[in-house]
Parts: sequence; C-alpha cells; structure tokens
Amino acid sequence: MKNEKYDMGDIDIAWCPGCGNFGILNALKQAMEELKIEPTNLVLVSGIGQAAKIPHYLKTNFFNGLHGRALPPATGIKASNPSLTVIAESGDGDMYGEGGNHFIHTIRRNPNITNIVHDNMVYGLTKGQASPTSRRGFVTPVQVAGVILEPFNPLAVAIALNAGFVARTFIGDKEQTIEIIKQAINYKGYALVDILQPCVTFNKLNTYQWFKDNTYYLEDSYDCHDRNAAFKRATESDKLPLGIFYINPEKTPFEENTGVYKQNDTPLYSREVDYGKLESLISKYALV
Amino acid sequence: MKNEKYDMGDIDIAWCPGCGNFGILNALKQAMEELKIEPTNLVLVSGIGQAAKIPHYLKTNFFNGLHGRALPPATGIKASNPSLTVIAESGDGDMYGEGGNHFIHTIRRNPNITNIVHDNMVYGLTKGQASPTSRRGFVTPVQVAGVILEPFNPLAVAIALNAGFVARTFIGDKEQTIEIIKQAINYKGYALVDILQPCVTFNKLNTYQWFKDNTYYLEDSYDCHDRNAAFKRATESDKLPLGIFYINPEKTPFEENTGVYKQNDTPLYSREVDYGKLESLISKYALV
Amino acid sequence: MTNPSTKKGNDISIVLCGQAGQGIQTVEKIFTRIMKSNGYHVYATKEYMSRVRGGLNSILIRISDKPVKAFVDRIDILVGLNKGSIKHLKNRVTSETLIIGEKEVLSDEIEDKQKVFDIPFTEIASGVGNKVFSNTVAVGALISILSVKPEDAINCLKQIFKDKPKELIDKNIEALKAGYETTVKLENFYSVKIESPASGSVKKQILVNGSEAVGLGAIAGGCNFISSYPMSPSTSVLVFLAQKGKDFGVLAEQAEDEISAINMAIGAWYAGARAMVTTSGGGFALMTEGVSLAGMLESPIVIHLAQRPGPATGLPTRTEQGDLDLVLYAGHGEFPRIIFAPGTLEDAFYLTQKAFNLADKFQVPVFILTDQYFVDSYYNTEPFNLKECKVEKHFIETSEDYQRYKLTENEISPRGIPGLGKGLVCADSDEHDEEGHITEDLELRIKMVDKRLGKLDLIKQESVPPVLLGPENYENLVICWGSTFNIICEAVNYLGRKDTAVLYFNQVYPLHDGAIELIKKAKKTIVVENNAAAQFARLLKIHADVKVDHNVLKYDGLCFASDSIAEELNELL
Amino acid sequence: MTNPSTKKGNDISIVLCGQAGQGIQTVEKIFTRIMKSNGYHVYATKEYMSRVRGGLNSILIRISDKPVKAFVDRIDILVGLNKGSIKHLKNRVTSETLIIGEKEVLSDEIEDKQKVFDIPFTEIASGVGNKVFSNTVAVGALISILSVKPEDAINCLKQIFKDKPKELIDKNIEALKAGYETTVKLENFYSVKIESPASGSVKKQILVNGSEAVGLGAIAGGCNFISSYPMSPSTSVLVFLAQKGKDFGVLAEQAEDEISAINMAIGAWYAGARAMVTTSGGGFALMTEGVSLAGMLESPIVIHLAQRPGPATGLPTRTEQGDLDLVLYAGHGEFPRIIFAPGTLEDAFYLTQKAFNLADKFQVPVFILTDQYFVDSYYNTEPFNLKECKVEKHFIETSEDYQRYKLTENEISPRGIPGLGKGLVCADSDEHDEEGHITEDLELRIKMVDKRLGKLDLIKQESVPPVLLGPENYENLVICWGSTFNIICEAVNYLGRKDTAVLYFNQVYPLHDGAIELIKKAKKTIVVENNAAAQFARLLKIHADVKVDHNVLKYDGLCFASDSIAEELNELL
Ligand SMILES: Cc1ncc(C[n+]2csc(CCOP(=O)(O)OP(=O)(O)O)c2C)c(N)n1
Ligand SMILES: Cc1ncc(C[n+]2csc(CCOP(=O)(O)OP(=O)(O)O)c2C)c(N)n1
Ligand code: SF4
Ligand code: SF4
Ligand SMILES: [Mg+2]
Ligand SMILES: [Mg+2]
Repeated sequence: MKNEKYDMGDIDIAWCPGCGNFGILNALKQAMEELKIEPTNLVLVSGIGQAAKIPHYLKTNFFNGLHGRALPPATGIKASNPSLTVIAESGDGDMYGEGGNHFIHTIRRNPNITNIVHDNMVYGLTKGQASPTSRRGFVTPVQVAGVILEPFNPLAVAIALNAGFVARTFIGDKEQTIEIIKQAINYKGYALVDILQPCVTFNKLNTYQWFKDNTYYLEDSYDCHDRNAAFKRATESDKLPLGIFYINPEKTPFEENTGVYKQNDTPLYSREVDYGKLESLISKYALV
Repeated sequence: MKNEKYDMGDIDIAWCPGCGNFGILNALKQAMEELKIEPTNLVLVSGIGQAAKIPHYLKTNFFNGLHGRALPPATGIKASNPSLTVIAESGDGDMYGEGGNHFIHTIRRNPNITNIVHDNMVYGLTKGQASPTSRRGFVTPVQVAGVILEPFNPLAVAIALNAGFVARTFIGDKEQTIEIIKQAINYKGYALVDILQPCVTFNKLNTYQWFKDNTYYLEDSYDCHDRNAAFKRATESDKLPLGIFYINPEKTPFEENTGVYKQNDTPLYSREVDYGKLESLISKYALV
Repeated sequence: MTNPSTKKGNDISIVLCGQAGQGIQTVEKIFTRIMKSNGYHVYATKEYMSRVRGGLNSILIRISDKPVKAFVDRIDILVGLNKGSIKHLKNRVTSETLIIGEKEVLSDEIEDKQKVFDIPFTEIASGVGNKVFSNTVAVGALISILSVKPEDAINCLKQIFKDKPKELIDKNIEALKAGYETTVKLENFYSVKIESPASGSVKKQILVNGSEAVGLGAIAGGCNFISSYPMSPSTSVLVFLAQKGKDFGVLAEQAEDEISAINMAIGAWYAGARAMVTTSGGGFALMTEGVSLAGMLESPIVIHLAQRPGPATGLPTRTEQGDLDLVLYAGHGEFPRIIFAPGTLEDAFYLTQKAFNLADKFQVPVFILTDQYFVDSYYNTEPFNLKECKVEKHFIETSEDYQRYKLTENEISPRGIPGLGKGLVCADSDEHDEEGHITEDLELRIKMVDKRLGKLDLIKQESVPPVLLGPENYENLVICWGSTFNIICEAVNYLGRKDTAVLYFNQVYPLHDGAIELIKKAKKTIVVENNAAAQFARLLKIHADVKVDHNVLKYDGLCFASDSIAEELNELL
Repeated sequence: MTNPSTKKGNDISIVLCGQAGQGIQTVEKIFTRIMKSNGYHVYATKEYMSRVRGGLNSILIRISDKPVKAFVDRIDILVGLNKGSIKHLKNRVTSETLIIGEKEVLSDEIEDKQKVFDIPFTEIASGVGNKVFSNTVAVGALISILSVKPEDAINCLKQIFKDKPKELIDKNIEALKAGYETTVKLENFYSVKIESPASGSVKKQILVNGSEAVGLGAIAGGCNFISSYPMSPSTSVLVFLAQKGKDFGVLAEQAEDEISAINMAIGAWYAGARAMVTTSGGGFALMTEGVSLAGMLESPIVIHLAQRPGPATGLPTRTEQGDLDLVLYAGHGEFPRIIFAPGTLEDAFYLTQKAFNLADKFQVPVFILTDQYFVDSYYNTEPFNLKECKVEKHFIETSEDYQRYKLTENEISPRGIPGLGKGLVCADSDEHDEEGHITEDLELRIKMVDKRLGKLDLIKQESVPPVLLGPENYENLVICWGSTFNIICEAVNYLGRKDTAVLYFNQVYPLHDGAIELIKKAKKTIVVENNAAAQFARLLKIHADVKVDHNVLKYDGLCFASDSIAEELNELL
C-alpha cells in the first residue's frame, strides 16, 4: 500500500540509515491512511529531538514546539477545536524527562489525543546521554559509570494515573504498531503508545536484536480492562510485554468536560463575543 | 513529652486555628526528638505554600526555596553532605503539581531523603483552588463546575516508580504519623509520607470527619514487600488505606551510587582540589 | 478634616484595619456601596500579609465629592478591629486621626491626645444576636460620621443582601441602626458632611477593580481561552474568567505549572482560539522559554503579569514595579513584543481588549503589566464603552499552496489555522523556511530574522502615545508608567504648579516616537517608579535616548501615596 | 598562497567538508596533532548541521608559523569528501582555492578554472585493506602539500594510535604513506613550505577547545558538583566534568530538566559544595526563576551558558551572541550578578576558575557566557598556570547565635553551611529577617534590598578591566566582547592602522569603571557583535553612558571571519 496522501516526495531526512524512526514514520502514515484521516484535519504536535522531527516528514499540519512541551499545546489545540485529530509525538527524553510533569497531568486531564513516544532509551539528538527509560548500567558520555537511576516505566506510571488507553509496541513489528496506533486514535481520550525503537547510532545496548530477545506479546486471553493485572504486566522487567495493557472505556475526554462545547459544538475560532451580554455584565458593576 | 530541642518559643504562626498543619508540626518535632537528631544536623527543605512554611516553626537548618522545588535542592544537599538528615516537606500542590517532574525523577534517583507531603487536597496559600489530589467535583473559585481531572494518586505513582518506601497517614492519628515518619527517616533511600491533613478554611469537603469516615488502616497481616499488592491497595478509592504500603529493602541510595563517596566519605565542603593531578591532566593536552 | 466636627470636608480617607478573615472586607464592601449609591465618589485599596488568617491587613477607603483614584497616607478615620491596628499604621496615624474601635482592644496603643470614638462593636452585635454582625455595626458607625441617613444606607444594604434570607437582612439592618445610634449618641460625637455631587452621575458609574477591568477587557477582546497557574496577585484574573467567562464560552483551565500554561495557550492560538495567561514574576520566569517560542512561531499570545516584590518568593502580597526589565528581555534570542502598563481602570479595559487584536495582527507576545496595587484597587468609573471594541480576527482561510511563514512585503505572513481551508499550517520552533520546515539555509535565516525583527517598526507605528497632563509650557516633567499614574497625577495636581506636567506611559514598549520630544522639552525630568533599580528610566535612556534628572523610587512593597509623594516632588522641583 | 607551487606561505587555511559521521573529525584530529607536533601553530573550528548523520559539515584548520586563533573565510585548500562540498562552501571557494577530492564525487561542482588534485581516497584505502582508512589517506595527501616528511607524521600517528592494535597502526601508516605518495606523484602537484617556528615552543603548548578550557577552569576553581541537562552546544562541559571530573571527586548529575539542575546546584552550594550548571539559551530560560532564587537566598551559583541562535529551538548547532540581554535581566525582581564572556582559551580557564571564588565571596550568580563558536574552537596555547589558582572558600563555621542574613557593614553576611558549627543556617526565598525567617517588616525589606543591591558596588571594584590592544593614541576604537575577540584582533592587526585600537571586554557586567574613559577617548567607535539587536552596544549605552557610532552585526548563525570583517571595518574607518 502506498501512503500517497501523506507522502512528502523526495525529501532529505535527518535520521541515520537503519534507524527505527523510519518504521514509525511509515506506520503512522499507514495508520492515518487506513483511518482515512485527511492531512488538513490532522495536527501532529512534537517537541525537540530526533523523534520530534517526524512532522517534517509527512504532509500534515504540525506544531513543532519546544523540547518537552508537546502535550500542553496538543491539549490547547484539541480543546480549541475538538474536530481535529491531534497526535502528540516525541522521544522518550522529551516526553518522560523534560516533559514529565505534563505527562502526568495530561493523563489526569484526559484530552482526546494520542501520545506516541519513540522510546529508544537514549537521547539521540544530543548524542547519546541516558534518557529516563535507559536501563541501569548503560554507559554514556555523561553516565560514565553507567546509569544509576531506576528506569522510568511509562506504562506502569500511566496505569497508576488511570490513563484510559495504555499500550507498548516494538517497531520491529510494524503491523501490530499500525493496528495499535489506529486503536489509540479511535480511543476517545488520552491514549499512550510507547514504541520501542532502536537507535542504531547511540544505543548499542538496546538494539533490534535486544528488543527481539527481550519482548514478548501479551497473550490473547489477556484482559486489558483489569487495572491491577495491567500494572503487574507493566512492571515485568525480565521481558517486556507488547500489546495493549489497559483500556478504560468509561472515561470522558477533557474538552467535553470543560462544558465549553455543551451548547455549542463549533470550534473556538468561529465564535463571536456576545457584546450584549458583556454590556449587561458590565452594567451590573454599577449596581450595589 | 515536651519537644524542647526543636521548640521556637512564642512565635507567630501563620496557620489557621484548627488546621491540620499544627499536628504535622508537632509530629515532626516529636519524631526528631525521639530519633535524637540534632537540629544542627537536620535540614528541612521546603517549597512555597501553607505547608511549606513549616521550617519557620521549628529550630532547624532550612532551605525554604521556590514553589514546587523542594526535591532538587534536597537532593543537592544530601549529595553534598550525606551526614545530614534531609527532609523535603511541602504541600500537595507544591510537590505533585508544580513539582511533579521532580517527584517522578527524584524517586528514580533515590537520594536518602524523606519526603513529607501535607496533603490537604487543595491549594491553601493561594486561597482554595484545586490541587492535583482534589477529588472530582470539588468546587472552587477556579473549578467553578467542580474538578474534572482525575485525582493524582501519589502512592500508586510512587509504587509504579518503584519507590523504596511509600506510606500514607492521617494527622488525626498523631501516633501513627510519628511512628511512620520515624521509619521513613530511618529508611535508607527516598521515602514518601503522604499525610492527609484537613484545611479547615478552604476545603469544606475533605474535613476531619471526612478523613475519618473515608480512611481505614492496612491490616496487620498486610505484607508491605509485595509491589503488586501495594499497587492494588494504593488504588483503592472507596476508602483510603493508611499505613506503610510498600518497602523495598534492596535499594541503594543515590549519593552512594554516584561513587563520589567511595574512597572518601567526607562532605564536599571539606575537600581540596588536587592541583598536582590537575597539572598532569592539563599537560596531557600538550601531547598528541 | 482638621476639625472634623466643624469642617465640611470634601475628601475623607478611612482606613479599616484587622486580621485576615476578620471581616474588614465585608465592612469595605458594604460601606463603599452605600456611599456610591448615595452619589459619592469612592476609592478603595487593600494591603495585606501573606497569610490566610491572622496578621494585620488594612483597607483604605476614600469618599469624596470629586473623583478619587489614588492612595494617600493620610488617615482621617481609622477603624481598628484588632489589637495592633494602631501600631500597624503608626507612620500614618496622627493626632488628627479619629480612631474608632473598642477601647478594650486598642487601649494599649492609644495615645493621650488622640481622638477616639469608643464603640463596642462586638457587644452591640451580640445584642443583635451574633458577634458576626459587628461588621455591619461598624458600617453604621461610619455612616453616622459621614452624615448619611440610615434609611439611605438601609436601602442599599437590602440590595446587597437581596439573595439572603429575610431574617439575615433584618438582623443586618438592626446592626447597622444600632451602630449608627450608638455612635451619634456618643458624648464627643461629631460628623462631617460632604455634599454629594449634584449630577448623580456617580450612581450610573461602575465599581470594578484592576483585575476585573483586565478580565472584562479580555472578554471584550474576544478571549475564549485562559490557561494559568494560581499565583498572587494574578490569580484574580483567572478566577474572574473562570467565573464570569463561563457565560461567554471562555475555557478556563488551571494548568499543572506555568510552563504548561503558556504552551497550552500558544497551542490554543495555533488552533484559532484567543488565549491569555495570567501570572506573577516567578511564574512568568518559568514562562520565558514559552515567550521565546511565541517569538519564533510568530504566535500571538497575551500575558497578564501582576507584579509583586521579588526576587524569588519575595513579598507575595505586596506591590512593586520590578519586572519591567524581565518582561522586556524575557526569552532567549531576539524577537519583538508589545508591553502595556495600564494606570487607570479604563486603560486596563481598553488596552487588554486591544492586546488581543494586536497580538493577532502582529503575531507577537503582548503583555499587560500590572501589579498588586493595581489589581486590588478600585474606584467608580464610567461604564466601559463597547462601541469602541471590535474583535479583529486576523487569521485567514488557507489555500492549497499556503505557506505559514511566507516572506511578504510587510513582514507579516498571513496566519492560517488548521482545519480552515485547504492548506497545511506548519508551525516550527526551529529556524524554518517559508513553509515552516526546519532549515539550515543561513541566507534564509537572515531573512527570517529580519522579518521577525522588522515587525517592531510596524508595531511602533501603532504605539499608544504617552499622555501629557498639566500645562503645555512645562519646565518640569514628572514621568510615570503603569499603576503609579493616578497617584502621581493627584500629587502634581495638588502642588498646582504652572511649570510642572505629568507624562504617563501606558505603553512602555515600544515607545511612541512622540515621547522623545515631550521629554526633551522639559528642563527637568523626574521619573517615579515603584522599584529600586529605576528600570523605566533605563528604558527611556535606551529607547528614547533621554537621561532623566531624578529618580524617585520606592521599594518597601507598598505603593506611593499621593500626599507624601507630593511633598517629595515639591522638594525636587 | 596565490601560487602555492612557488610561494612559501606562512598561513594556510584548510577546510575539510563532509557528512556528519563521515570522518572529517578524524582527519582533523590526526592532521592537527601532526602539525602541532612538528612545531606549527594550529587552529581549528567546526560548523555543523543539527543532525546525527548526513547533512554537510565543515572544519576549518589553520597552520602557521605564528599563532593563529581566528576564523577566516579564505580557503586555501578544500578537502571535499562528499558530494555538495563545494556548493556548501560556494561563497568561500575561489579560483585560488586548491580542491582535493575524488573527481567522481565532486566533478559536478568543479568549475573550469579551478585547481584540483584528484585523489581517489576510497580506492587507495581499499587497496590498503578497507575504505575506513580513507581518512588517513587524506591526511597523507595534506602533509605532502604542507611539505611535512612522512616519517615525522608517522611518529605522531603512532602516538595517536598507541592504544590500538598493532595491525591497525600499521594499516594507518600504510594509508598515510599511500596518500602521501599518490599526491606527490600527481602531474600538477605543488606544495608549500612553512618554516616552523625555531623555538619549538609550540610543542609544549596545549591544544584544548573552549569547553575543555571552561571545564578545566571549573576544576581549578574547586568545582565539585555539576547538575545539568544536555543541550547543544553546552553539553560538552557536562561531558567533560563527568569524564575528567571523576578523578577530582566531581559529582556530575544529569537532571530531569533545567529547573531541577539549577535548584539542585543551589542546594549543593547551600550544603557547602561548589556547584555549576551548563546550558544554552532555551535551557537557561527555564532556569531564570532559579537565578532569582539565588538572588534572594544570596546563594553562589556558577552558570555556563553556551549561546546558539534563537528564538526557541532556533539553530541548535550554530553560533550567536544573542543571550546577553537575557542573562543581564534574567530572574524576577532586582539583584546583582556577574557576567564573564571569555574570548580566549586562557580567559575561559582563568575566568571560570575565578567565577567560583567570586560567586562564593559575593554570594551572587556568576555567568560564563560563551557560544557554539567558542566552545568548538581550539588552538595551541600555553599550559594553564595553576600557580595563579586558589580555591577561596568563603564559608564560615557558625556560632550558636549565627544569622545567615546579618546586616553587616559591607553588605556581605558571612555564609554558614549546615552541619559546620553550632549555628543554624536558614535560607529563605521569601523576604526575610536577619535570621532567615519570613518577614513582613517593610522597613527591614528596604534594608535587605539595599544590602543585596549594594553588593554591586563591591563587585564593581573587582571587575576585570577591558583589554586595550593597539596604538595608545587611537582615533578609532573597535569594541568587542566574548568569542569574537581573536577574530577582531586578527582583522585589526591585518589592517595595521596606527589610528585604530581594539577594546575587548571579557567581563561584560558590571563594567569596569575604566572602560568609559577608554571609549570616550575615541573619535569613532565601532561595536562588533554576533547578533542582530546590538545588545552589547545597548549595555554600553546604559552602563557606560557611551553611544557608539557603528554597529557591525552578524546573525546568520556563523561567526565572523577575520578576513571579511577586516574589509568591512576598513570601510567604516
Ligand atoms: C529546554 C531544552 N533543553 C534541552 C534541549 C536539548 N535537547 C534537544 S533534543 C534532546 C533529547 C532528545 O531525546 P529524546 O526525546 O529521547 O529524542 P531522540 O533524539 O532520542 O529521538 C535534548 C536534551 C532543548 N532543545 N531544549
Ligand atoms: C512559580 C510559582 N507559581 C505559583 C506560586 C503561588 N503559589 C504559592 S503556594 C501555591 C499552592 C500551595 O498549595 P500546596 O502546595 O498544596 O500548599 P498548601 O498551601 O495547601 O499547604 C501556589 C500556587 C508560586 N509561589 N510560585
Ligand atoms: S541518532 Fe539514533 S534515533 Fe537518531 S536517527 Fe540516528 S539512529 Fe535514529
Ligand atoms: S488555609 Fe488551610 S492549610 Fe492553610 S493554615 Fe488555613 S486551614 Fe491550614
Ligand atoms: Mg530518545
Ligand atoms: Mg495543599
């Protein structure tokens, strides 16, 4: 299948040959094609990093903001125009490190956006320092004696925060990745897709082979509606399970809960100030 | 028992009569007395808020820093002089809201500090807006239609981050609070004590009575070494369990892991630069 | 009020002093409304400690037959509800001051020669049925001294309590009457009578404080999105828009921190909303990276910054004009901005409203720089005229070949928004090409810098000129900006010198070109600022190339007082 | 090198161009070391794109018999390893430039009249056994042109590879020889011969870049704590201290974000460590609240800020002097600071070392302001003299009645640290009393402001005076600051005018008082800056009260070049 709608033609891509980011780019394009979402109706919001360059490589509206700050603008965009499909996509450092506070509170806020994280367990763009998801002992130019911090477990934390949709895939399996991205986008609320992605240049520990050896699929019988079970599976660290860990079908998205779209479902840009109402509000201040 | 060592005498305390903060202040003083920690050896690190004023009300070294920023300086202090007892203490808004990213990553870093959170489920100092732990529906001057965000569950998140010591107490039970503070301080690593504390002025929902009605004690048979069980109990929301949820006795603290104290256990302030070594390092740059 | 018993004063200053949570705000609210509804000009402001209960706070109320809009040190009447009230205000209480209170409470502090009305508020209130009514008792006492008839006050009281149970209203009326009667029966009672202005125009005027004026201006400017994090003294604007904005479809979200707040608001603008943030210095410091983002994205954003004394946490409930430099240079890299500093309620309304249009038009950050004194002060003013307001939406419907950063003749690239039109809207924080894609073309870099910085000239053409007040042929010029304006104005008016004018800047950056000439015309220039480092004087030096002769500075956390500053200015003139 | 075959040049500029990850850095490293070990003065700097692989990067190397420390546009020899190399450098390649490369790769771009040495690097390397050796082949080609004997180069090569397997060393030697021989056998071969300086002094000199100089200076200043978050181009200092600092007991921690980094470092100082942070503009924007905290706590803190072009993400791997204003005014509220901007490696070392002592002494933030150009450039320089270094610890052992913020005669309150002595150390971000407790005493507030701001005068007394170079009786003064110094210096030297001097500021705030006189003496002043808004000129206007005549600005993300800027200056003089 050709992803024509989203194709940029012959462009210069700043990723290393063999990088897992290419797979994610293709998976994303294909998921969008399959969901028949128009580029003009999609907004890709990213931060800064290798992963965060992705919006430059497909035809779409995008907001390529600051390092660590993909989620707040994504929330602002969705809340200002709920008819847009909004994806916040960035690297593990961006999303869980610099942007960690937004990660927590966006989950609590629960806007109907999809959060795709290129999890290569390293800071790629800045040349190979540890990221929050780097494994213990991983040696880098800064972590000269190896990482000593507990690796950040995005899935366990998301489940602890009662996120509505929590999944992990490995880009070595493009089909599953596409399928899960699609489900995440269709989920009505905040959906996390943590995609394991080898960085062939700076992460010689977590290679394609390592991910293959250290992951397995959640069994078909696994019930993704049980939060406690999901937590247990998310904290497994011998081998990392892949698939959808948790779905909570009962949540309502932030933008609905704000009440701003209750009587009026038009986007904010098309609204006008009710000057009559404002006049009467102002005149109330003349009364005692 | 009189807490003379820590007593400030007749001072003007800016808390409202009946506020739960008084109980926490007393519990803290008593715990410190009982542990026989000298005020000159204790550093209390706080942010900004009603809770964060606590260092001004007992005799101690303190670092009363910025809103949301108690944990980074606490880490810096402990790492620069491990012989000090370091407590990072602040409100729920400070620690889980503004300071959320430090909360996550300090747990990962695991310095040997105690993190005491006055959890009144509201922003006290700024007059009653919702805090991250505010319950759904809580009406405030800003959350005019009630809170719509999922309440932040500090215990579940800490357990998801594999914190080494995770506990919750209610200041209505001073004895348990003292006991748990003592254990937290004795734990070698990052220890979280979330203390439920009524704000009698701005939180008319989560009152003393409400906390009494909506909490219960973890049973004696509860095994606090089982992370999955701990998670399950932490996510209970009908009634909030009290006690120590989780202890992981196998962690080593950050400052030890840095290696800086391996050969030399003196605090950084007493160290001298080895100029001979530096000279030879510099001279290496003359070689090819 | 040198001799209040005989003088028909026309400008009475009343100070209420008490603990936080003690009800001085209730007294203030009822009393000012009564006076306004009786046709008087009123003004009020508060100073308070950073604590929820206890401490000592005070409220200054002025009642006059002419407009009053400024803080004065002078206290004609002090209502002391708590121990320590007189001590708290020791620098302002004189032998002229009439002290009202319960002798028991204040006796330690009262000096021999002082005039005192001893009124047992609590006892009277208990007589009515509950200590809580002592506030209304105090109001009764005040209106008696101000020669307002109880009936006139009661009508107003009924209005204020109209949604309350009848019993409560009756009790309050009773309390007011009791307070009135006890006072007029005092052995040493005396009163003043201000003639209320005949026109009755005050009654139709509105009573709003600075933060309400900013909030109303925001709604008038089409604001439909606010994301912010609470921080004194800026929270009131968030609260206002959460409460009143609801009826106008304003989405008000409390963010997890200030970084989120500004990034969320910039995202909202990207999608076509009209967004603002409100914060104070420390919160704004955290937003500065976001300000730089707006600079690079060429995103509109409106930032209300209510200043308080720093550095760091500083004095959270006090006032200062200490963040001008911060706002001027906030954000890494170079890009233009607009800074308003309203000094009147009208300016706060109209400039905030205008801020949204300018932000949208020039695609730059626009600041409303206020301070604690400004947001917490109010006086009666003409209802804001909405005929002068228009929401100018500057975004376009895009065509297929749309380029977000198109190089045009006038530096401005038409702003598209996603989902409106056939084009794609690509906003990029890296240096970018016309489409919005990352570029390393360093010649294009130069063009993009020129384009961004070039907007400053366009902006300047629309700068609001400073306001000159006083004689045209002045020798001395007293220069002020922002919240100090009404105070300075009253002070210079009071001096009544034919050689001295006031120049007031409500837009402090970029400066209107006309400012230079006005300043250079003066033989002597004095800049008055509520800070220690004379930041605006520095700005004038750089951007208007003028060196001022005197800096009058104040940095104890309080605003200037028109009576004291008048003296100080007189010495310099 | 107008005719390289005959001319004995004494200053050759060589540019290596290729993709990221393509090995031009290996060529640079080997070649510069060979030349230095043969007694030549060397200089190198790089310019690169923000990507890990691909794109086009270039390295300029200069070889001379005299010290060379500046960027030049002129390219005498271009080694093009990739397609696009010539195009990438089109503005700098002239008909004088000798192009070395594989004709196949570069043929499209080579113009008729151009001098070309066609050397099949890859083919030769494959002959040796592996394409990877093509870097060493290129080195062989270069040394042949520079008339270095292969034996002399091989000795050095052995040193560089001394920890590598013998086979690899041999292969590299073979590759170098093959490159050498192929080149000298070229039909159109010609070479230059620079006499190496007789003294041989270069050999004993060190070769460090800007970030190493800062890192070494930090260790010399007693730095034992660094907490930072990676950000180009500042990361190299974090990396340096993590790697080399290990042996000096430096605790190097990568924080979760910049806010944590600075707060952690301030905490470390509180407990007696000597801490620094390293960051770039965007990261620093996030630290500004922390800077204000240091201002209020009166905490020492050393901040290295390596600038890159903004706003926002901007051009992450390029250079600019665009954050001076930001650093000057960062943080809400008013408090003093010190800003160094080293322009030489020596200054980077000594001023960084000094920064720790000054931060400790005056209890203020001290900045080291560099930029991408500075941190990535190197040349041979005298080994830093540690005799001039001393760690001055200014903290005290406390007594029982210790007060952290004691009002003293000279504004400085002795700094205690917890656990050392009998006193308690109370650090408070609120306005505080002498003990460190929150206060609402507004008279004390004034004293505390005066104390904090008063330190600026003390600091000024120790300010580093600007360096004047050139004739004493100058008419024209070319003013520069920070990283542009060596470039401007070479340019003005080249012009050789008796009427023109250079004034170089390595401390840009507070300015040394002597600066004013030096500037006012000139009839014409020119400020050269790597930014668009002339920020330093503005600083001079405010703080030295001088108005400059010309601003020479550059903001395309590249540094100035001494040859081009010489021409530009000549026109202005
Ligand atoms: C405020 C700020 N701090 C630091 C940086 C530098 N920076 C850019 S990308 C990055 C890390 C990227 O890591 P990750 O998000 O994992 O993305 P990857 O490159 O691995 O895909 C950093 C530290 C920045 N741009 N802004
Ligand atoms: C950067 C910054 N943002 C906001 C504030 C204002 N502020 C001070 S305390 C506080 C909330 C306090 O809530 P919490 O931490 O729960 O403490 P409490 O008062 O309830 O004990 C806020 C928002 C601040 N001081 N600094
Ligand atoms: S550095 Fe790593 S993550 Fe970045 S493009 Fe290269 S392989 Fe991919
Ligand atoms: S506002 Fe609430 S938390 Fe603060 S002192 Fe009063 S009761 Fe306690
Ligand atoms: Mg990554
Ligand atoms: Mg709280």
